[in-house]
Amino acid sequence: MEIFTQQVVSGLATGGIYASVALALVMIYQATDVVNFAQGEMAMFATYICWSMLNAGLPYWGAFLATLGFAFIGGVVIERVVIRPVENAPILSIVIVTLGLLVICNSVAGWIWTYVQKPFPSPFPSKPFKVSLGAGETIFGAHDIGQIGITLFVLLCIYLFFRFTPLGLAMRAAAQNPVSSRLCGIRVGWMLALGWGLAAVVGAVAGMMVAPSLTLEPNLMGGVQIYAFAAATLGGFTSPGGAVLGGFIVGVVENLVGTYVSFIGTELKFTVALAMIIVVLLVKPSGLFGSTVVKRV
Amino acid sequence: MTRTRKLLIAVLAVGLAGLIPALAAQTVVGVTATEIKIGNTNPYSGPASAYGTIGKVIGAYFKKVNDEGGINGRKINYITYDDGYSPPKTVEMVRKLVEQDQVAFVFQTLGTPTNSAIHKYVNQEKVPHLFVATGATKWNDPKNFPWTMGFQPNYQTEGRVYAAHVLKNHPDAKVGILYQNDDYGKDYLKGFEDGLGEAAKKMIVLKQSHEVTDPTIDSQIVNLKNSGATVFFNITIPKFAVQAIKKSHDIGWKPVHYLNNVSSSLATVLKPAGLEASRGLITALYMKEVTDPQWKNDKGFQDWVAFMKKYYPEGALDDQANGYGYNVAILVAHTLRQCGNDLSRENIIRQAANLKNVELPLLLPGIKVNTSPTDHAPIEQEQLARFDGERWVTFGELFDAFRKQ
Amino acid sequence: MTSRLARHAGLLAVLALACMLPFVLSNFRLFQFTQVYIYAIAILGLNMLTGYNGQFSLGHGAFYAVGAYVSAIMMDRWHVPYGWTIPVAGVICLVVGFLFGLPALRLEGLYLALATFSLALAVPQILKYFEHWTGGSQGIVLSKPKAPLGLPLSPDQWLYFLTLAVLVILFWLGANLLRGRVGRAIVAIRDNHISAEAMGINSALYKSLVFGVSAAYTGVAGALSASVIAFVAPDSFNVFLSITLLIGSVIGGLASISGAIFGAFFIQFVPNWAQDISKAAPWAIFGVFLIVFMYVMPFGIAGAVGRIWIRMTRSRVLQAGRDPAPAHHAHTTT
Amino acid sequence: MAPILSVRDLTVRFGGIIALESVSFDVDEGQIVGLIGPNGAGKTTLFNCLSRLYTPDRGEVLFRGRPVLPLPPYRIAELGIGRTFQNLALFPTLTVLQNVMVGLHSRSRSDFLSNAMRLPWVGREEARIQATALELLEFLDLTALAQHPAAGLPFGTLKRVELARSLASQPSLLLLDEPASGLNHEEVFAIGALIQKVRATRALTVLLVEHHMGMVMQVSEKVVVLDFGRKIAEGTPAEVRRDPNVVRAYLGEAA
Amino acid sequence: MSALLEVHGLEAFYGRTKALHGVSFSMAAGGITTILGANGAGKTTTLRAISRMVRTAGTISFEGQPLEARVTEDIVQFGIAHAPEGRGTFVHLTVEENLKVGAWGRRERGGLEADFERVFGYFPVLRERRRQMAGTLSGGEQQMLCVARALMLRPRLLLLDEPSLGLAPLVVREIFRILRTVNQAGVTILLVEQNAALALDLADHVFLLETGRVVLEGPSDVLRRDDAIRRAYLGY
Repeated sequence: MEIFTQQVVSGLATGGIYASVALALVMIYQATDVVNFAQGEMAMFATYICWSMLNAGLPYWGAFLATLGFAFIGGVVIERVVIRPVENAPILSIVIVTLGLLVICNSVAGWIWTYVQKPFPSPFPSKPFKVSLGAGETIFGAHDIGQIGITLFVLLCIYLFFRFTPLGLAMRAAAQNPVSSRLCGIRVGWMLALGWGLAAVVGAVAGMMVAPSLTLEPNLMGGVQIYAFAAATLGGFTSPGGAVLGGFIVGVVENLVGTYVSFIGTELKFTVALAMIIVVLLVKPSGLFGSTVVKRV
Repeated sequence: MTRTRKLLIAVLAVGLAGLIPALAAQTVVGVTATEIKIGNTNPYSGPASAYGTIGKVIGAYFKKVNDEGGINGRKINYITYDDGYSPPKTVEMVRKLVEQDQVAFVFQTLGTPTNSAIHKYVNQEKVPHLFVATGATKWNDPKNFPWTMGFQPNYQTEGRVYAAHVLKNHPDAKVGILYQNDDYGKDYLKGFEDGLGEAAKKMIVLKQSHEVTDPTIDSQIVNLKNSGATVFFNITIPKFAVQAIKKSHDIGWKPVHYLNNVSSSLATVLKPAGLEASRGLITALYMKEVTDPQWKNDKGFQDWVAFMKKYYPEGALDDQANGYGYNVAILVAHTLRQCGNDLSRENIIRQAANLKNVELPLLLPGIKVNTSPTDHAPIEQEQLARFDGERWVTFGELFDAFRKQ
Repeated sequence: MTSRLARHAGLLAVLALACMLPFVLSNFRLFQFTQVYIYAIAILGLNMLTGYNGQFSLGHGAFYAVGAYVSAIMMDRWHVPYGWTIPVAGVICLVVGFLFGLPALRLEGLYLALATFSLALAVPQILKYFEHWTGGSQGIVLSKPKAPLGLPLSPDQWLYFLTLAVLVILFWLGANLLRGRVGRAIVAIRDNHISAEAMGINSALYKSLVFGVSAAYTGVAGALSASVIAFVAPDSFNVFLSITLLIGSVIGGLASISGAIFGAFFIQFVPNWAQDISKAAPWAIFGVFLIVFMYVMPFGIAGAVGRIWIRMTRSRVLQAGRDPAPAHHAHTTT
Repeated sequence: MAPILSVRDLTVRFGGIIALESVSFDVDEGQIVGLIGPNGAGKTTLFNCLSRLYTPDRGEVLFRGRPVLPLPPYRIAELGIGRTFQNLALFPTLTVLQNVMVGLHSRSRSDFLSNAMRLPWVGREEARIQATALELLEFLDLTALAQHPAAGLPFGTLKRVELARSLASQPSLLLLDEPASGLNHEEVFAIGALIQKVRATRALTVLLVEHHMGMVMQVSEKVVVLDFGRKIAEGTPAEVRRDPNVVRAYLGEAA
Repeated sequence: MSALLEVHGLEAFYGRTKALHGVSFSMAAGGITTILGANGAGKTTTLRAISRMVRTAGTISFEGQPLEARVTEDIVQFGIAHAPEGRGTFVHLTVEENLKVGAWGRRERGGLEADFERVFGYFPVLRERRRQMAGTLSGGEQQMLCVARALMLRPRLLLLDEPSLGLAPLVVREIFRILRTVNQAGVTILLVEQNAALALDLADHVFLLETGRVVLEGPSDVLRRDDAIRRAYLGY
């Protein structure tokens, strides 16, 4: 029992990491119908910016906020400069462009900051909590809790932004029906750029929350993004809440499979998680919470 | 040209093994009166790009050598290509080096799968394949692969060192192991299990693997703790070593923790993991830890720092890989000097297999490079050390794998 | 008729040139060209699926790996001559692809892409798991085949000709398939699957079969690569391979036969050029290449060449029986 | 004479909306039957049921007495039912000729393997397909455009291409969904004449959904009128034209 | 009465296909003008041309200001609201959100509530559906929402494309009654409609389009008696 709860807790912590990146992926997909393969690398890059500022002596939250600002501008600029020229190209051409972006971010980060992994501070206390649950004691890492909290907070902010602000409304409208939105005077192009900006912000938060656990290096997000894809696919690419939940599910299920299914063990736990996702897709082809609206891909 | 060479190869092939040296014409490739060409592949991109710096620091060292007049009046022309840690690409790049660039020899190609892919090829082509950057055992097989030579102590040996220590000091321990699911992890694992011998079955209570692409290993640590293991053998690269140390500390698991040499860096592993959490870790060292304060006044270390500042200022001073590359570059320069004016491929491998008690500035005091025609493993000594919260404190005697065989 | 003649003459000239290369180029260059041909076969397979049939795959590296391992295991364990392993690899991948294609029918666009991506991620792990067969992470070291029948060819020359022959046969088969009744149906499904069904096309069967054929092509390429590289290991078939194949496919031109060759040249040589330009950050250069290519040629090289060709000839009446899908129109509809 | 097509009690609901309600009518062999009604009356829904794109909630469709609804969509063409689509469902990247050749899919047999090998009989079949398609193009005056991709041609031309494609399967029943929409005045009457010519030369039965009353009235022998998913009238054009329900449905009632 | 909207020699293109062949007309402020014509005659294209949604040649001016160089997003700034064919409902937004989107383009941001009240006054059913997803509305309600959304702009010119499409006669009559009220409140309306009788009844001025050209024009009560319209629609 103790092992079970501990595995669930650690799965939730890992799942929180997947969830935060999945959230960023879903944001861009919702706003622009593009799957941004560079999402993780953009987040990694923003995290390095934060690291540089921290290194220069800025206080944590100052650097944190400044990084969000940087990420936002970066996201908008990337959309306007890199994505916009291929807006009307076939979808796979856009995918290739985001792949180009991915390798550029990764390579340039390695060039600027080297590949030596760097410790990245957590804003949360380092002492873990111990909680008695039933039979034994379960330990919660303070950073893990904080990070899950931040992910849920970001999800809440996204929800509030889209639900209750005129700008959020305009972005939703632009994503849903660009033609009607134009007729209502919404500058759809800028809404797409804004979508990239916000996704970059969400990604940057994810990066800064992930880095303390994984330590900062240019390949920080490689593995995470793959899991984030899995999470977003599972939850449905059209549902931010679904993506977050998908992240937690992937994290927990993977741990439990690795722990309890002995012939699979740790060697195939990821494979099993992937197989599960495919099975889910077969039953529900647009993910657990995705809408069935046929999207352009 | 190629036809004559083919003929030559054909003749050689039928010759008796013992007669080969006598019959063979000396092959001199990649060497002129003013230059010697050396080839290298490194993962400047892809999953192992963290090691790319080794290729760069070697280049920086050769620049230093050239600035100082070269070797026997010959400048080193160092050609290094990116293979992205992909075996097919390594094959392509090494063939380019050998066939197109016509390098004298290939050196410090990095990675086990990548080197495995070219192993046969370089030996068929009789190109010296020196000081490869991997800890697998198969590079020390002069009988079947006379042109290949390793460099660092191999992972299996290191695994045996820990096993010996466990058997001696914790004979009743329950052992838990975390290893990366690839050749590197499995080599360590094999050495360790072999070292435990019969006791392995009884002692090892849980083995957990992880993929290099996994974001975290928390789950594995939880399982290891739960297995009741009192000894933890941690075979992970720095990124995961940090997590493992941190996580086991956080969940209150306090085993005797053996950390593989790959992740023994103070700056990149122990500090991020927390010095307190790292106290008591045991590892086996053969190099001076470049971030360990105890070497601050060491001549070899200071030389390295001066070199780094002058020739590779963008390189990180807290990256052990830069120390590693420096060491190996010095060793190859030493080998070439030892070749004198005969820079035929045959002589290069002959000299490389004839290194006696060579000291390298960043090897631990007492550890020396020794090779022979039957021993293609240059460094075979290691020293156990325990982390006291500030630095690695060596203890016990020098372990010498070669002597023990 | 003249344009058709010109086309055939052009093809023959290119083929003749390709046959002459071994006597002009060094073994190393031949090896590189051999790799290009292997990639071209794999990309043609991907093009059939993604370009012509509109089913996105981010996981073709998986079939490449399966092909390579089938060949390697047969050679290593049962000492089957390499020549026989190639068709067997193709057939096995055909079956695997078809079986994967059946459930894939339920998935569209992004979700299909991600499902195939999962396949690419899982295969290296599975390869490691079945260590007994696959040699685990150590992989399998093979011997490079020598020219048979005492042909006076170096192994590289022999492999070059072998690969070229396989390429020619597979491209011939592929071109036949794509320009005939089946090819029209494949494109029709992509262009408008509803009206394709109304024309009597069983799109479920066709899509699964295309998946199988596509996997078979890529598997044959993998099997060839096993002999050419003389080594297989899980590290050779990581997810970058799938992405590289996709890049080659899109850059070359998706719904195009010649695009497969252009794309293969791109993924073989451009990373090397990027390296020559900058040692510090070669991939940054490669990334810039990718983006610039997509700006300049959103429909790939074949698309751009096609446009230039049309502009040059200004002829609207083209010959019958050419590729059914001019690449520059592909995917403009949704 | 037994009807070639019988629609019996067809009912389709989308969510809460009833798109078709208990619609029944017959089409006799050799007739041109017009199916008319204002926008949203359910004409296209009915068509989509006939070609099995929708599954009705209730009712039956018999083709030459054989139930159609249990068949998968791709089997419909084989039976001898061809169709066109309201908003053009051509294959834009294929040439005009290739589009028509796809129309012959259900009348040809070659499979993956024999296609790839280009076996002699495949070549012969291909030649036959191409000859038939070219003949149709000639018939519809499209020969000059044979090698032009379907994308980028004028709407009126595309309508003819679609007609050619639907004729390629040698259907005995042709379902035409708004063949005149988007055409100009002259084109409309040209296509009307064309439909009559097609029926006459190819021994066809035609079921025609059309907005353009003039055309429908001109070519049809019988007209079925739908409004809000129900059949409100059925009869000869003259009868229907006089039907007050029809006039009201079309011209509306002044408020 | 000065011309509010003036269109001269308007041509419109879809790709290489020309859909309008030199349409010219002008509209006075305050009235209701309707464009009639058969399917494909170019009615919708004319509205789309004014909203800059198609490539055009010729001139379009609104209160003397040229619109040709503008993009669709800017058109609302002139006080032109376009209720498009097929309604353009944001199906995943609530009714209220749809209305808010409609108000996005206007200059003054305040007074949203008052506008809600105004349009709910016109369409009481929307008030009941205020928190409901627009996709769940019936066709008639969606059409009302479409008009309401356009009105949220406080437009001076309302472009209406086939508001009767697919609706029951009773609902159509209701909508048309409301349009008259809206017009009386000072909104000029340009209406594209297939229900000729209804349109003629509502409008004071009529254009008849045939294959991209204006073939007939005049006050509606005059044209109502003209056979041309009957012919254009019923073909006899």
